[in-house]
Amino acid sequence: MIYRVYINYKKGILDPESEAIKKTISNMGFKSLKNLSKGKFFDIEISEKKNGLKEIEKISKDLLSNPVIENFKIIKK
Amino acid sequence: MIYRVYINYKKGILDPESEAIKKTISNMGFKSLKNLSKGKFFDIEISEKKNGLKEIEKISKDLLSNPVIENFKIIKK
Amino acid sequence: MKKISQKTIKEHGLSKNEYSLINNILKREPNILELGIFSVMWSEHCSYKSTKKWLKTLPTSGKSVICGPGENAGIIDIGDEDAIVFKMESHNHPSFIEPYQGAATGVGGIMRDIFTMGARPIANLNSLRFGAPKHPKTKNLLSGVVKGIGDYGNCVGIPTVGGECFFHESYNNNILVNAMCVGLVKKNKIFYSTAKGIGNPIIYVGSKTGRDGIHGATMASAEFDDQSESSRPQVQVGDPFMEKLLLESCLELMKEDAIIAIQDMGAAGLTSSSFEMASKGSCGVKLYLDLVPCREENMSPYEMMLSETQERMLMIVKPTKKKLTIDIFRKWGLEAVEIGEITNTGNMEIFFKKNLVGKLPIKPLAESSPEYDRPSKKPKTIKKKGNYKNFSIKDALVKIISSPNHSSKKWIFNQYDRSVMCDTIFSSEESDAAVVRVHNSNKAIAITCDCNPIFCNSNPKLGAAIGVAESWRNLISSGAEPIAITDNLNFGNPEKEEIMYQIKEAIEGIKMACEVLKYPVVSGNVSLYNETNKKSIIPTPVIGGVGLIKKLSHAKGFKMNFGDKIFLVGESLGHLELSELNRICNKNTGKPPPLDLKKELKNGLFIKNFIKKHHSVVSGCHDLSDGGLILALAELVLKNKKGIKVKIPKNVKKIKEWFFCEDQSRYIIIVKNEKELISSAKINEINLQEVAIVDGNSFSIINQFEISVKKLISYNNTWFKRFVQI
Amino acid sequence: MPKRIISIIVFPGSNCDRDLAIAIQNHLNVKTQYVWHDNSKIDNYEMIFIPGGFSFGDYLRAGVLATKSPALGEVIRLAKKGVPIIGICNGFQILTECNLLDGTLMNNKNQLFICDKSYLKIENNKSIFSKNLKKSVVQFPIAHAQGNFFASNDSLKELEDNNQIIFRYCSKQGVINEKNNPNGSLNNIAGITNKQKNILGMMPHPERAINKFDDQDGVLFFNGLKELL
Ligand SMILES: Nc1ncnc2c1ncn2[C@@H]1O[C@H](COP(=O)(O)OP(=O)(O)O)[C@@H](O)[C@H]1O
Ligand SMILES: [Mg+2]
Repeated sequence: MIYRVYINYKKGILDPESEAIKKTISNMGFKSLKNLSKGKFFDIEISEKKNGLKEIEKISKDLLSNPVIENFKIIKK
Repeated sequence: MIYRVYINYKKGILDPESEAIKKTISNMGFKSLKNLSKGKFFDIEISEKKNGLKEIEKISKDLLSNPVIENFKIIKK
Repeated sequence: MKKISQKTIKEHGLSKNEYSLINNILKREPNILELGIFSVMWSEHCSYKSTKKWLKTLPTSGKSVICGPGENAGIIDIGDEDAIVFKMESHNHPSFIEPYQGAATGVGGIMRDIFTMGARPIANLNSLRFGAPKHPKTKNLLSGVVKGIGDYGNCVGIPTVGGECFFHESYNNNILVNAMCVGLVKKNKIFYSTAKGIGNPIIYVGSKTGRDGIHGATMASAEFDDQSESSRPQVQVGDPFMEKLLLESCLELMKEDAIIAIQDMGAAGLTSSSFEMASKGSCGVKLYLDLVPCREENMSPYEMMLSETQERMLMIVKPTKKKLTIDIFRKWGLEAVEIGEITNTGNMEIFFKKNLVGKLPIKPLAESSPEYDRPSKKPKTIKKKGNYKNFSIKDALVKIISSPNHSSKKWIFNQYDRSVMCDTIFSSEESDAAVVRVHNSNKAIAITCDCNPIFCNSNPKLGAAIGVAESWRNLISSGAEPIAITDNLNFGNPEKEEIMYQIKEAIEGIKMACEVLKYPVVSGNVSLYNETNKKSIIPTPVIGGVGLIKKLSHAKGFKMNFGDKIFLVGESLGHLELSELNRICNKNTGKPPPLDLKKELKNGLFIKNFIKKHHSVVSGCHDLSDGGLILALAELVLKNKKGIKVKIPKNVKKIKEWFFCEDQSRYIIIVKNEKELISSAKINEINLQEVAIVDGNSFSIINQFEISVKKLISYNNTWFKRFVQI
Repeated sequence: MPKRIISIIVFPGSNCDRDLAIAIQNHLNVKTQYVWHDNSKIDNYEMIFIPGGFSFGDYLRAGVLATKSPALGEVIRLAKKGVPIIGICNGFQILTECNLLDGTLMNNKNQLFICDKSYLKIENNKSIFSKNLKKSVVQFPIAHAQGNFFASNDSLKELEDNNQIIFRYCSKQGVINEKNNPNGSLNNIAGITNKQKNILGMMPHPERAINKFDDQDGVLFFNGLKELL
């Protein structure tokens, strides 16, 4: 069973990295850029079991994401 | 138009970060973990236009990813 | 067994002659694994086949030398049972391919060479060369390399205290990333790499082996390995966290009486580390490759033996201490594995899946490695006539301090943790040499790296000698007694006669200077074939110097206080050829300034003794190098944010020459009180001129011009900031 | 009464543990003891320090992997009992990741590691950690890639209202503004305490400012903690 956990910044959090990338892109001459945001994902494989999703949820909440600034979303692959 | 660019490591590239996370997860008592890999994504919004995808491809190749060690994949959201 | 094709031999970088030599040694044809092993052991990188003959001529001994070239790093004695271990190494090509990882793994590699010998690394330095700023690749390479160096050293917790960074178009497609590391060890706790003891276990510890950085020839191995879709050469990725664990665990294990020999797996990984240990101990080894921890599936013996996965160590331990060894590593979260044993056969025997897959005689392979005396020829000098420009003294100064090579490198060094370990007295922006305290003592060491490739390009022998002299001068200015050097010889293709000429001459120049200055070479590295599309880099023999400061109160930097007087020590002959001034005026030809090593020694010893005797009178000291006197003075103003008033001595006829000439063996010394300085200079027959006093808030030359300190700082800061931001 | 020994928690990848121990021994005149991260019991807990460095390589997010170590569980328990705890640099990151302190430390605004001198305004000189500092502006080095302090509006208001902010980045003269904010921290915040004010987290390194060749404000910092023992 593989789950993918997506993590991105909460709305309103200014991510300096995305800001820097945005600037570089427009310096590169791409004028049509309207917005850019960055996130990360983890593909997690676990052995077949009943409450797998629960476990992944716990890991995402307690470890993978930082609730002060980030949201997470889990999908089954 | 929003594109999402997924970036992950090429096969066989050492990813010490994923290793460290894996170890912590199993130390936390999750015994069913089999594998974990990490990636990042960018959500890029551009104004409606003909060769948007081409542009995103170029940005992904030249800026967002490091072709020596990473692969990227673009999907339209 | 498949026969080895001509193509495969060529792809392994071996000549026909070398291949028949292999057949002679083995008395049969090698298999692909054996061929791979020969190819890496006999590569330029591991065997020094083009330079060995010349490197042997370098002076390598002296009263302070504990261990010269031949081990992982050189070692010098600094008294009180303390020793300093140091070496420099290049990671040029990998850094061009992947600047961040290439530079990071370069730093990791050189630190392992140091702690392998039992020393705790206490300082990192780096010497960087990039292409012209306007070259499209330069900016990314610069950012990646600097970040890679910083992130790696910062994470391990070793301060990066100094270095140099120079832009020149000849490096457009061949940047140079040379990393130097200095470590501290007790004299009776040094570890070497000589294997001993039949039956002793060989222990592997560190990262699992992957297909990283396998010799370019791996492609060739695909012929023999059908499932090698993924065996394409891969970039080495650094794991500084693993390095930190290895560092601490190895140092902990070294306190026990367990290790007989230890060697990091650097270039050519498992192959060269096991060969070197066995060869030095005149023994044989058995390796069981099934036991090698692998990161990827289905790795072939060829791949395991040639992998350059970083952060791995190999050691031979006492059988009775095997468990202790494994336990110590486990405490640090590392798995140590026994992968073989020492034998008395003199052969390396490699087993895989219960079969003997390779058998190689160790001594002959190591000892009859090729050694070439390649032909050399002095290149013709091309005289180019350009559009000469002319600048006033003021404009020239402004132009130089605003130029890429002289603008403030704050953007670089602020990415390096210089204060970790709490022993950094001066990092290299504060003094000619970085000064690092010997922990828990009242003494310090001074460290510097230097090279003027422009001089070397015009005259490699003189240029290289000047490099040695400059490093010596840098150490002197910081209050140190120079002890020894490491070198990193970066050149183009030695198979070209002109390049071979540069190499030979440069080594000769180093030899010459080291002999007179009693400044031996204790370690080093050679990086050849730095060329792309037939365009070679200009010769860049980088010198890394180390000296001892016996008392912290003798450590000097660029410091000056209001009211201090600034004196010039040494003779100014007005040599402007190849100077910074001539170069901004577009005059790029001519000779480097002459170097009189006797005078160098005399002036240097004068400064050294003066600082020692009158340290409380000396506020600071600075050597003169590119840019001459005026740039040295301007640098003091910039660093101290204080003004000076320069008064041109009456006997100076050619003012511009006096300010900009790059004559050697000169210093400026800043004193609170000139009495002792004047009298000792007289006694010692040293040339001394009073040139300035520290006063006001501008750089002012009486009867010439005045620039406010603020303005000067902004000229100096602008270029770099702009360059990295676009 | 526990013995007079200060505990320093050491994680794989910590690299300021030695420097911190020296500063404490020399300027607080008390013995130190390293506690390896896998201990779930801390015997000497008069005061606990969490040093700087790159615990677990700073992988995932600086400090987060360290929060899963057994020793941290014990730190959390003791923290709730009121034991004074100081986290410096990576220690601060660890304390926010395990929620003993509010907010979080994001990447520096310029996306680069920054090693520099920093001047700090003592914003609250009543806290047990700062009341003996004797100066209104001190200078400690900074060296970090993730020191950009961020907190939600609500947390920030609480921090400000409760006087939990101990240090702010400022100029040599004590001016707090954007120009003197090295890493983009919200309101120039460089160090905070928890609500109960027994836990301090700070990015700058006082232990790197104790030598004769440094600016020695770190000595004031460690001397000032004597009252706590
Ligand atoms: N240019 C040089 N000058 C002096 N010694 C050198 C030079 N190049 C290499 N050496 C010495 O040769 C030995 C082998 O170097 P090297 O192959 O770089 O070691 P490693 O395998 O540890 O990277 C070392 O002892 C090194 O100091
Ligand atoms: Mg080595």
